[in-house]
Amino acid sequence: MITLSHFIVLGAVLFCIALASLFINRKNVIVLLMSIELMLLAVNINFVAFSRFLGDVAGQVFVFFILTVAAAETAIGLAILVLLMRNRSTINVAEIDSMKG
Amino acid sequence: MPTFNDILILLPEFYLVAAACLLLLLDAFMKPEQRPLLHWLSIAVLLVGIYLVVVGQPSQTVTAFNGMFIRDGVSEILKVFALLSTVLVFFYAKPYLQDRKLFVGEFYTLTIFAVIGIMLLVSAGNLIMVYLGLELLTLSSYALVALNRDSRLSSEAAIKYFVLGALASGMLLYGMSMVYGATGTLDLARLHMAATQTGMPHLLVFGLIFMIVGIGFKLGAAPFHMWIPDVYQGSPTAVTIFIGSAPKLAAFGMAYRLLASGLGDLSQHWQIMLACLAVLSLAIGNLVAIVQSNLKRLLAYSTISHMGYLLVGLVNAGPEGYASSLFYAISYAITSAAAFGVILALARAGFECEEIDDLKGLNQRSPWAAFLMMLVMFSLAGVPPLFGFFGKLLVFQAAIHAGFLWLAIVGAVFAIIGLYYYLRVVKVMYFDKPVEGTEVYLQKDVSVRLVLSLNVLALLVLGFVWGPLFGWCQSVFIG
Amino acid sequence: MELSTSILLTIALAPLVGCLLAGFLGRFLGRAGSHSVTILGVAIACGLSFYVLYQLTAGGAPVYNQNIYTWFEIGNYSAHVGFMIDRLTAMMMVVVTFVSLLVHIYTIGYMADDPGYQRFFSYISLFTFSMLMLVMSNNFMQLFFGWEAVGLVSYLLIGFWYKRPTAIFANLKAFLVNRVGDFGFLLGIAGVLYFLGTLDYSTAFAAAPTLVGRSLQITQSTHWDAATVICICLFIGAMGKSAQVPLHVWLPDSMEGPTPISALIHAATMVTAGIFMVARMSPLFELSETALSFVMIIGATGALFTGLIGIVQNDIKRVVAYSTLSQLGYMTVALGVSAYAGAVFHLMTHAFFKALLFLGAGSVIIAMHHEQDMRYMGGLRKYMPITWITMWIGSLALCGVPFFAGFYSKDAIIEAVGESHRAGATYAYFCVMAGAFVTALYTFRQMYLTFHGKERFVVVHDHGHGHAHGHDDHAHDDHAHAGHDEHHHVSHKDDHGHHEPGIMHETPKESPWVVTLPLILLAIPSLLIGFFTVGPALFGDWFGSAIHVNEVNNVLGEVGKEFHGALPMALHGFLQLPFLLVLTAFAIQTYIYLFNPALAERIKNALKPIYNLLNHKYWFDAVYFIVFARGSMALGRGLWKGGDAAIIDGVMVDGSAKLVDRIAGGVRRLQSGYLYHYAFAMILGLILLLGGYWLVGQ
Amino acid sequence: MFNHLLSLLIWLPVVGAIPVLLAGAGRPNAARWIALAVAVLTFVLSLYMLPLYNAADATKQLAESHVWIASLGVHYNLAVDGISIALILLTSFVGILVIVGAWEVIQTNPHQYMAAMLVLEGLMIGVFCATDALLFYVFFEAMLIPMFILIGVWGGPRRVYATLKFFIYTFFGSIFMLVGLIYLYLKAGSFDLATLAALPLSMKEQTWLFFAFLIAFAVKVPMVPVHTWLPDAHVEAPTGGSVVLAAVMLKIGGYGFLRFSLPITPDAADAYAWVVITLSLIAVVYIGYVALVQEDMKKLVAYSSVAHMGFVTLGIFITFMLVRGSNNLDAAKLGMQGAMVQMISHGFISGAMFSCIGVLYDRLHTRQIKDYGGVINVMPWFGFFYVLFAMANTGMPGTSGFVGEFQVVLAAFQANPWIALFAAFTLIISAAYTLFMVKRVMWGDITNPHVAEMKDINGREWFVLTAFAAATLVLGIWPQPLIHLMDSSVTQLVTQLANHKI
Repeated sequence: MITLSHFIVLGAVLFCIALASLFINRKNVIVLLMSIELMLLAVNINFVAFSRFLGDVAGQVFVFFILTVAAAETAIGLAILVLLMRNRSTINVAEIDSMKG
Repeated sequence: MPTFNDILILLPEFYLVAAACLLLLLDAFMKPEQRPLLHWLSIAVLLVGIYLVVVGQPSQTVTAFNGMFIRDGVSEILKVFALLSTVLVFFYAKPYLQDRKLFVGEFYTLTIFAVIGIMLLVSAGNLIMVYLGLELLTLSSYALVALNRDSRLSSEAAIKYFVLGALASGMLLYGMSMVYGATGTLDLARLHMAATQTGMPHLLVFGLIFMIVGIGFKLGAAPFHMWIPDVYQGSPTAVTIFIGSAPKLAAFGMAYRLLASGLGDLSQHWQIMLACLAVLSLAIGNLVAIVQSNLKRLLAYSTISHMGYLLVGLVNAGPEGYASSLFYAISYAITSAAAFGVILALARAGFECEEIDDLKGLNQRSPWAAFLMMLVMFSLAGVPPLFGFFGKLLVFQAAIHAGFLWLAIVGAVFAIIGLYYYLRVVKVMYFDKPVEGTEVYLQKDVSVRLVLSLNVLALLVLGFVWGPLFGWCQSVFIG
Repeated sequence: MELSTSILLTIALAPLVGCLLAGFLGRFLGRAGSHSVTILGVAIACGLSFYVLYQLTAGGAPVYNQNIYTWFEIGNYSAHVGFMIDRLTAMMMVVVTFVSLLVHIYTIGYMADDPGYQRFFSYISLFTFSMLMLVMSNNFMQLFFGWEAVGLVSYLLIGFWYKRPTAIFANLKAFLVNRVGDFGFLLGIAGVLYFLGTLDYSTAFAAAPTLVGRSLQITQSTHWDAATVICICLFIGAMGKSAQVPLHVWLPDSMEGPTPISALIHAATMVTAGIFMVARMSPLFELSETALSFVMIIGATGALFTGLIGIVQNDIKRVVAYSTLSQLGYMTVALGVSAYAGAVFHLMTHAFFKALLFLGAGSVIIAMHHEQDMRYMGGLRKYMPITWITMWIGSLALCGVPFFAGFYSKDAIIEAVGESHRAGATYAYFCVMAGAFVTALYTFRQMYLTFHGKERFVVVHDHGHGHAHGHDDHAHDDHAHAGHDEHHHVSHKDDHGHHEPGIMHETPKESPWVVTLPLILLAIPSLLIGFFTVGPALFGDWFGSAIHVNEVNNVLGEVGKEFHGALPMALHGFLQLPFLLVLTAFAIQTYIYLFNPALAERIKNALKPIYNLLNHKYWFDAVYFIVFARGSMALGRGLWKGGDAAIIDGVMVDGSAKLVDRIAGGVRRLQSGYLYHYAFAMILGLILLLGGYWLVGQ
Repeated sequence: MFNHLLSLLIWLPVVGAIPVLLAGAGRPNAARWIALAVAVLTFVLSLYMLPLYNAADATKQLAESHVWIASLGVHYNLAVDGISIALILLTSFVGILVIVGAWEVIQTNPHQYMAAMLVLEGLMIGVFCATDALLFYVFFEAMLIPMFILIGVWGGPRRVYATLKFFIYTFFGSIFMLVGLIYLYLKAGSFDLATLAALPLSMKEQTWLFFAFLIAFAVKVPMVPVHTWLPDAHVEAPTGGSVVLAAVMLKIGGYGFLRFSLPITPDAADAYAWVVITLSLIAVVYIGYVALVQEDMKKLVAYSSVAHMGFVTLGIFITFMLVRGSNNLDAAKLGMQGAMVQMISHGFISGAMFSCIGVLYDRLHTRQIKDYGGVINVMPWFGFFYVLFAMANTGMPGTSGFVGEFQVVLAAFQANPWIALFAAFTLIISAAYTLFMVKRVMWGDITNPHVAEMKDINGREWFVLTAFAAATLVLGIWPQPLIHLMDSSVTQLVTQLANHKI
């Protein structure tokens, strides 16, 4: 029997993986974008699961919004990525540190 | 079904969306030399927006779209000042953008869209609206930060802002999902009622904590502040000034909507959490600002500390505290606009005027600019009779009243430390000799000079007549 | 006839007006104008003082005691400016204004070519005003005003020749030592206000008996008798002003001032203010046997031991200065045995003969072109007969030779001490008796060295040298003219002065009339005043209510039983021990200085340790200098560098600023610039919030 | 117009600074004359308070009350009593003299200097008029700004360090007071000083508040050990800045004690009076020794200010021993009056001393004592003033310096003879450090050839020094008018001390 907890745990695991990959990854900005997507997916799973178990559709509506916004967000993210590549010839996260302190 | 009344309630927002789209279109057909027209049109658009907000002000709280959108005193006051500070931003930004070949329509439309995001956010009656407003604001902001496509720093700032912003959004959403799970509703008004009856209090608090991360990020409160210095420094100053002013109001609005309207009954939890964030923000903001040499970065850390003070007021978790925080946010937005305004007014092609040392001997080069900057600095430092002091007074009072005397004392101690770096700016302007062979002068643009002077003098005048403004802040929470 | 306020105000203010005119308008008035206005002012004061004295003595005027204006009034406490004129005051007024008038006249000659001429007149008139305010006061506040004001003028006048390093050292020293006294004096006044509730003399004296049995809590278990505390505190003030041991060190150095000042301030009037004050406070002092014993012992010590120093001095003015110290000791002893009238009487006679001696010394100094060292004098009597004779009169008065003024006062004191049974009276009696001998020793030595014997200078007529007027050298010479005190502590002695000792460029000659006239006018009272006034002043209750003596303490009354008039007293004096001592001293000094000058040197070598002790003035100055001057500087430097600079500023102020800076530098490194650190910080924040909730939630 | 006399007094100089700034940019003389006119007018107006004020009435007079922040119950409340009037007169008097004193001395941006001075003057008057704690605080803090600028712009070589130290030190002190005031406001619902004075407070509350106030005012006075900003600030400040700082600004600390510590926290102040008394006595003795070894004239006078201000705090706080210990109201009044007179007098004397040092500095551009010597030879008139003020500084009777110290010592003896003993030590030590300086600067032969070229004071300096001298002497010879002016206010203050608030 798959209960709500299972979904929640799945969401949590996905979320944690996303978080972990955000700061463990030191190579590529694209991976960051992927992590962000993953994080939003975890959220979506949560919403859908809650919505289903609460019998309330609002959560699912929210998911649609999140998906839409995530698309826009990714578009902007990629645009910035291109910019970064153009200006610095690298998208290595460990090299983006000209501002600090 | 949406009624005409719903539309009327949202009139300012609809109007602005329409106007922004129109401006976008107009820009496409405009020759570059006609672009000043766009500038003035944008300002006019915002001023009409203010007019619509003020005129359409409901006598009591009204909602639209089944409670998705709330129009109450809080949203009105936040909108008015968000629009107003954006008007200031437009005024100050023009010569700067012109000098750097950034004088493009996107700046205006993106900014207006961001403002629309702010307006939606502060009027949100539903978690979905919070999210949408927030994203509209932040997505526009990401683009704005990257406005200068040829700047290494800008793109670095943009990517940092983007990744961290997305992370914060993700956390906020995750928190929202838990709150939703615990209460079964996304509607803030119903959330408020459901929060007390939830069968899963821990889930609710976990959700609260995630949401606080989102709020903290938006405010720029430590330890969620890391983006602020880099973004402030890396963005074109014309964008920094925007990020530094109106979105603070939005962040306050968001905090108010989520914490007070939504989860006000959990205040015993979030009070102490906000207090922790406040202390950290005060400490990090004020301490690290001391060692800065870049003026924009210094102001970034100063922002962090000011958000700490704003949180000090919020900790009160009552109308008095909200009023004081709101007052603080408004005063900070105006002051911050003035601070970056001076930088913008002093910058010119090939000269950013963003190092503190660039201001050396400013009093001998341009006494008026130095005087204005001095007033701004003293206002930021919270020295009476300038506006900034009264914000601090009120948040301290709110904190003490709520039993957080220690927090007020911590705030006071960091005010002393903070004083040092503001004074350092004054020192550089007034006590140091100008560097030979450099030139610093105020922009010739009359509108910039005039508006900037009015903006700064308002800090002085409001120091004496802040009563009505505070009365307004109070009334929106009590009424 | 009652005394009128306007007359008294005129007396006090006439010298002040003179002072202001000469001081501020001196440039316009010119020299003659300046000395005219000041002399006129003092002359008016002097004349009216005589009138007042006459009214009080013969005119039957009652004691005047009125306030002029309210200085402050707070609740029941008030201080006024006002005058109390009784016979004691009147006598002091006459002494002050008379000596001052003569000194004014004398100054015309003495300072004739000094560029600070107007300033000098202004100062001495200011002094006269201050001294009058002091003696005429009817309350403690005004007394303190006068007290400090005369100290100020003394400071200004000692340092009159401000280019001399020694002068400006001396005036600072004088002021500070006086301030030590004033410190006690102020506390005494505070005590009076505390115990008696008023600063007004008459009220305070009327309430004085209530002091009996009251005490001041010093520590938890210690209580001091109120009257004793007040009186000793007040007397500490007198010790400063009247140069009593151990606060006497300033007076010899004060000789750096021009000689008229030494006569007026540091011999005749100001230094006797302490004596006057104690006499004035007799109703208080009578209440404390302890305080009086203290006064007596201090006075007796001074009377003998400072006199001894006088024997080894070579500077003509310093001999007189030490004699002043010694005589002040006599007066103090008299106070200590409750013979206030004797003290005041001696004060008066001393004022005349000591002023005479100083002015005479000044006359000699003029003649010697500002040479003050007696070793380069000798045989001057033939050059300056008037000075010679008048100085002999003064000297004999000082020694207490019968019929001279000093005899009556001094003898009365010695007798009174003999009558006293106060603790320490035996010691005091020995001191005053031995002191008489010592006085004669240094006095005759001085006279012989100066006026008699062989000339120990040579006259070289050197017209090219251009110093026609010797006594303006101080002012015209660009090089500071250092004093002649070899034992001075000022290390940076700047004595590349022009004249070599013993070389004169002109024959000494008698001083002009403005100098000799005062000498003559002072010689008269030095000779006669004792004879005519001893009866009423000492034994006739002339002072009336001004001086209060308890019946048991009335030693003068005891002495008075033997008194049958001035003539018998003098005749009787020839047979008394004091006179015999004087005679012995006379014989010794005559032998040594007139017949066997080498003997002096031999005695000096034979008694080397004693000579050194005296020559170094018992090392008082050296010890004070090291302990108080150097010690204070070292302490101050330690507190400044150690306390202010190191601890407060270094550690607390700048230290905390540095600490903040260092922390800031550390915190700044957290902002590493790396995106993953930023993200990690956010996640860490989240975890901390969650963890915090989890911890608190449990 | 005279219904708003106090407002006028505050805002006339502040607003007057605007034409000075505007007119003066290219025309320094216009700036000077306008500034002088404003200052004189302010002084004349402040004199006009005297006939309007009824000295017999202890209540605050010439009151103005406007609601400032209705929702907080904050009022723009102004009123004066005798104590305030005395200090306002001092302020407006010194205000003229610093403007005259700076006339041609300040050559760089004189208009800004004059404007800052005027603003400062107005704000200081505001401090003395305010009867609302928040308003007081606003003026109290705001006046740091012009002073900061004055020291920083026209100051000496280490001016930046000095002025930052000054500002941060003072701010440090006052911010805790702000927290205390907010606490009181929440308790009383008002910032009105009279209301706060009537507010019952527990001993614990009073203690915290007392120390909050103590830090604020102790820094301002300044008391040992928070005095180290003063010597630095004085040394680096321009002459006018030093004069205002010493003459008026320090007084605000003492004034604060009277207006805050005493009425609001009487019981705690009573319990901890010994702290203040001890610190005051340390100020007299310790600072006296430190002053003795100073090599910089301004530093010396600055330290002497600390020592003299010790008498102010001493006079204020012995009143507790006198009122509560022995119920000796008259002695308490004596001490309090002494403190007040000392404040006014120190205003004149220190202002004069700093003006004198300014005169020397203008000629030789050094303040080191060792660079001088024998100045009297070339500047006899200046020497007259210098010695006069030095004597006043040593507490010479006949000058104002004596009056306050005399009264405080008399009162202190009634409280405890030991206190009087240490206090009276000032007679010796103040004479030592002041006259030691006089000796090295004034007397002696000229050793520095530059000294020989110094010219005696000009007409402008005459005016300034004469004005100070006149004030010093008049107050010294006849203090009763001043004492009468403050009498009823002091009586009321002292009487209040007897009331327990617990």
